[in-house]
Amino acid sequence: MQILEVKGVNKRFGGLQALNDVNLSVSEGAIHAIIGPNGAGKSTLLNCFIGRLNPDSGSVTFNGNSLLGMKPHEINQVGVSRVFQTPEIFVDLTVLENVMIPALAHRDGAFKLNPFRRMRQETDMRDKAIDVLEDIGLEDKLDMTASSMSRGDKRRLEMAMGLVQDPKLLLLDEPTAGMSRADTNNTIDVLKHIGDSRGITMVIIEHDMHVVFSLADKISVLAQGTVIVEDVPGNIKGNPKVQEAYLGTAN
Amino acid sequence: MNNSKYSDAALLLFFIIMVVAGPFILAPFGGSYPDLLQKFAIFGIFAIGFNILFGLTGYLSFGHAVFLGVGSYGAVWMFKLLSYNVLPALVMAVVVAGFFSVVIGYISLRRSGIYFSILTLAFAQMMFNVAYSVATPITNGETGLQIYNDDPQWLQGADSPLTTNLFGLKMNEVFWRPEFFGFEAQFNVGYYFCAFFLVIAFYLALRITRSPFGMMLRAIKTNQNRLSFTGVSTRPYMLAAFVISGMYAGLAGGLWACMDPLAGAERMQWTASGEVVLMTILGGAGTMLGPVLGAGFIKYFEAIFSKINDQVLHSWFAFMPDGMENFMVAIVHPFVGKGWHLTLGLLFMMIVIFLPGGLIGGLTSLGRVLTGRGRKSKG
Amino acid sequence: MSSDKNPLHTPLTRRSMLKASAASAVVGAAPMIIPSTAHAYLNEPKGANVTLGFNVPQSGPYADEGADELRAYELAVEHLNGGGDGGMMNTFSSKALKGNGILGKKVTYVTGDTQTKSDAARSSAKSMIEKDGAVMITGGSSSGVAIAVQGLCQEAGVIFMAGLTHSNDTTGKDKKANGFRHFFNGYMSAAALAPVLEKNYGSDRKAYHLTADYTWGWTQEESIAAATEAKGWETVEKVRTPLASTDFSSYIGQVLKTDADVLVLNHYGGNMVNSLTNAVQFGLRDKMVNGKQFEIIVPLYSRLMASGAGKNVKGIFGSTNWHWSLQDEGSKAFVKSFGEKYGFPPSQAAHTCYVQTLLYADACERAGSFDPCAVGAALEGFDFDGLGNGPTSYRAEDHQCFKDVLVVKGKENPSTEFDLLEVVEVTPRAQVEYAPDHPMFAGGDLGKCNTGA
Amino acid sequence: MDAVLLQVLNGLDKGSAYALIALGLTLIFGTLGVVNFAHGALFMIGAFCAVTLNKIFEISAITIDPTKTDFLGKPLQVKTPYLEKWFGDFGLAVMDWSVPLAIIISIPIMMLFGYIMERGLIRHFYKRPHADQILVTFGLAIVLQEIIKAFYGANPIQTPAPSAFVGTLDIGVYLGFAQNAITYPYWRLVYFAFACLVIFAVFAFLRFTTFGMVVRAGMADRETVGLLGININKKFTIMFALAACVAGVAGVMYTPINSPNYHMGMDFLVLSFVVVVVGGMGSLPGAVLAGFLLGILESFASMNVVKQFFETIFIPSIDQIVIYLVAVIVLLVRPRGLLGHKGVMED
Repeated sequence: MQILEVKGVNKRFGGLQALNDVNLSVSEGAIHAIIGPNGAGKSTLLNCFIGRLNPDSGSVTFNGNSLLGMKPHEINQVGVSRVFQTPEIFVDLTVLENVMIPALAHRDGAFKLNPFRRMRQETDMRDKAIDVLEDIGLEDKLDMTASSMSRGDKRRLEMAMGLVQDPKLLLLDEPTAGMSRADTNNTIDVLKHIGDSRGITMVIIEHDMHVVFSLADKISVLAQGTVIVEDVPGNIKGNPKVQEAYLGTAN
Repeated sequence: MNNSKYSDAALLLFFIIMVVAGPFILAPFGGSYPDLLQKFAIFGIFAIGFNILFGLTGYLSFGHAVFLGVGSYGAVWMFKLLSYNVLPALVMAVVVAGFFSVVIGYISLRRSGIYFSILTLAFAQMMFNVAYSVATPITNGETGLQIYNDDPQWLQGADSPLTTNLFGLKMNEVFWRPEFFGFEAQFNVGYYFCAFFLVIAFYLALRITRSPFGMMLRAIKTNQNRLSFTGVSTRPYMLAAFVISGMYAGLAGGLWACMDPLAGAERMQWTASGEVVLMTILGGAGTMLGPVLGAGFIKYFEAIFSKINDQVLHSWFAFMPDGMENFMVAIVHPFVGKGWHLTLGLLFMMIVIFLPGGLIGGLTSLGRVLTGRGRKSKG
Repeated sequence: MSSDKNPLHTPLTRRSMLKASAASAVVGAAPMIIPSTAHAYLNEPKGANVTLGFNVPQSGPYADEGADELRAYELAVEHLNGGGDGGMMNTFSSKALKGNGILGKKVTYVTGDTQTKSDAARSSAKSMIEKDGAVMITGGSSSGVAIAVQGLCQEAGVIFMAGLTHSNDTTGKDKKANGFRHFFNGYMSAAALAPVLEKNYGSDRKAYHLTADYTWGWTQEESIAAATEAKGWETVEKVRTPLASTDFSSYIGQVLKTDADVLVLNHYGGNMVNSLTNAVQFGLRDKMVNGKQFEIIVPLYSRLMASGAGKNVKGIFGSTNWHWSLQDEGSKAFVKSFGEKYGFPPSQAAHTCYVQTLLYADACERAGSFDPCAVGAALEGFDFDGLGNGPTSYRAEDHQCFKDVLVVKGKENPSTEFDLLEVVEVTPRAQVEYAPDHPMFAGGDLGKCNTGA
Repeated sequence: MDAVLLQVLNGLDKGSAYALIALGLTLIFGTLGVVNFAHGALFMIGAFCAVTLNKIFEISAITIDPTKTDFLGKPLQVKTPYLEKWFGDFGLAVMDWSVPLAIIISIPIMMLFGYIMERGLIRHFYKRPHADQILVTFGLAIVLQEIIKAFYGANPIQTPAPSAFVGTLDIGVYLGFAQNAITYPYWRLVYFAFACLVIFAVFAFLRFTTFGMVVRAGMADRETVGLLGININKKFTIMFALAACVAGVAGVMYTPINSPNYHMGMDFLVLSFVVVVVGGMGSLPGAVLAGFLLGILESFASMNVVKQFFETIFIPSIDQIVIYLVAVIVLLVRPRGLLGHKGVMED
């Protein structure tokens, strides 16, 4: 079953055709990677999924419902969470609060007026948040203010914020960029573990081929706004189109 | 998080003690008389409410005095129509302010940042201009809405007091005037009535800050965009915060009318809205005690510094030799009496330059320095 | 400062205090019985001093006028306590004041800032009553403030001696038993001005009113329109201008689009300075309309403010309560003691404030008490002379003073910076009197005097 | 028709003051990211430069005229300004031209003032929240006001235009209307022309100098400005001084129109902020456009026919609220103001 289907998506910025008739389908439970050289349109595509950008034409359907025209929080509420490339965390709040916010949003919906409920009554959400933070290795920094964390930790926190919502579809934008090799491997393990144990469908944008080939069930290669190949990892490496796309930009 | 339960209880207890002992605490500073004490409580409530909006969400409203003003008008109308009992007046004040904050909030919150500030400012100026002139039949314009002998007062009992009261308990009654180290302290019914609401307001604000709702508001301040990508619809949260703080302002306005049954249009002017912004920042935006402290600070200045004249100055420096006395009076003279605005302006600048977190921020860092030293000497 | 502590009630025991505060903190507490007072009236002076409260604008646009009022008050206190040359005490027809304070008590005072805002003025007055034990509040430079503070004094139970307030409402629909006004009002301005205007500009004139959009402006507009229409003038248009206006050009420009040949500026203070300056700038006074010279009228003049309009006031008619160039003995005495102390002549605001203080002190002496009701009774129907406006009386029905009104004109060749206005006519008192139930003053109720006990 | 044209003129004139103040405000916003509540006070300081120069010119020699008496009955002291005494007619002419002459002294004074203000205060608030900036600049505005009040009192002080510019020009005649249909005071025309000149000069400065290019780059993208190198601090200071200067000269020229007083800056402050926001935060053409537009709107709203029309649709006193009403509508329809850029000052 295909959980996310993208058909004929076009997006222009002035004279630049950022996305050109993009088609993509992601099957449920899979880890689907999107790779491609710089400027290929990967982030633009992701932004079209979460309501940040509206494509000029085409359709994006999630579980049979169109995501286009929905507000960001509505898209999240139907089960699509996103992990940002540059950490967009709540820098003034603690690590635990950063994770509890998406957890509460997942449980309570887009708005709940509960001004007199005590935070410490939210033990379920707290436990859930701590679980995720343990998975991701931040359990000893619960009360740290997010702004004082290292960059790597911020990225992991970003990931925890996505994971805690038990999304049906998790969009990850270069989850390991800027991480050390050890951290990268650790992240790969976490994602693999979560993908297997919770059955979360993931779409990953990534530069690091090591990450892509260790994780992905399927890979789409994007170049100059178009999907040039979509295949299982084993078939991607030797594909001449892919090589050309990368070498072409290298020149 | 666990010990916040105890520290919050301690904070609340501390707050209650300070409020109840207010007349004693202020006696040595010449501030222990009903009007000023009442103003402390009223503007404390106003600032606490404003802080729920500004301190938590970071949205800077420049029109909050409108809700205070309409609250006062609502309350005085209740006095005019029903009776001098304060309860219907307070209910009306909060309801009217709530209504106006829903309307103004709904429109203004379509924008954020400085655009939001200017929208609220624009509404406030429109409301003030209208209240001062065109709406005179409702607001009594320049003079302010007051109670006349020929007002209907349908529920006014034959022998109930002809002043604002709570079932006969007169708001302007001073029930105890002890001498306190040579200073007179005045214990007044109206002050304790306001203080009761101040404590409630403080407690509710504490609960709101510590609630999931409050956490969402703080998240809005930090990164509103991210919050919507997290599945939260931020606008209803903002509107709720706006209306809650508007109702706080309405309560403050209602209490003001209960203490002094006249509602002047000036309390809706943009300068009045600016004043609550200054109170909050001065005390420490986002802190629990800061806004109350800031409110007290500004009201104290307004009440005490503006009343110091040369006669008072001469009595201060009377112990000095004549030439010295005149010299000192000449030096202090520009900063008091008609110059009290100058002192206020200088203090604004000094506090924001040297105490970035406001008065509370300053006290906290002072406390840190002191305890830090304490530890060193121990170690 | 004030040595007179003023316990309203005998102190309670500690226990009943705790009970009381507990009760007051519980909504719906039962009525509390407070032991009644040993004092006959609020703030009864018990020591050797009596405290008066001078509540004047010290910040905001009227600060200079407030400062002048304060000077007059300080001078009055000095004279009452036997200092200085005694000023108008020597010319005052009542000889009850002896220069030994009031009723043998030395006069002290507290000052406050009204900010020309009703709220701030009441707050300031309250602190004087509650904290400093003032038995009388006086001052102010606008009608809104005067009415608001007058209401407060009525509720609290002290006497209010109004400062500069010109609205009909102060002794009209908002009159109060505890409040007294010496200053004249919009009706009197109109009654004094209209004949002079008729004499100078004829009876066939078309007037265009620009009016500050708040109560004082409206009552003056109503008064002037009625008085001039009675002389045969026609009111072409009444235009309200926003109170925050600083530039009146867009209102002035329209005046010449009508067939009006007189512009009446119902503005005061900064508004007056700007609207007059703008009107002269636009050359209105050089125009001929309906074959007549176009004229401008400023019904209420303030010399202090007029200096801001400079040469633009030349030849423009208006009215004023008092002017330092008057040559009666009272005025001369006042100008002399004020001028020698401060170096410049007093304004009309200073005059009215000085006179009000003297009148209050005199009433206390005659009543033999500071009791507001006794003082009020002594002031009601009191006839006096020698305070600068000829024979004057405080009417009992509405607590308005009736006296001569000055019609003035901007001077063509001022000899000094203070010499801006010349007195054209001293309108006799009979001409500006009206019945207490005159429609422009109807609807009010003095109520009963309140001692605050 | 002539009435409409007259109101357009009035509007342009009001708009000139709004536009000049708003221009400086938006420059400071756009480049330094500072919300300057003291900008109205700078306008006021400018006006008092003119007042001060006037007072200096009027320093007088005192002679006693025994034939006349003053208010106390003493011999009258007659004051003759030294300028008149020493230079005769030339001295009188200098006094007459005190306002235009004040421009010359006000430029260095305001530059210096802006320089000190930026170096001493504003600089330390670039990274602070807007609320702190508002508090400190508001505090400064109060202090400046009170200092002026302490020296000059609260009453307005008349500062007349040169006598050559007193009186009105019959513009209507040139446009084919009847005589006296549209007459307009000379000085107001001068003010409008002066405002246009200043606005043009500011735009030219920003357009054709390297300094201006850096500033404009900064307004488009503040990050880039930060990367431009070592001299950026100095540029900020000059920027601020320039903005202060624009407000100052606007104040000087405004004095003959309405007598200056110590709180005139506050009167303009709120309106100027509305103008800046309606024009679009950080947009220079926006500020100018909105200034003139709101000025004209305000003028039209004060027309009797317009007021009466709005009264029939139950909006009394439209002239009291029009600017704010328009601001609300513009902000709801065009989120970033008339000519604003995306993302500027939205947080």
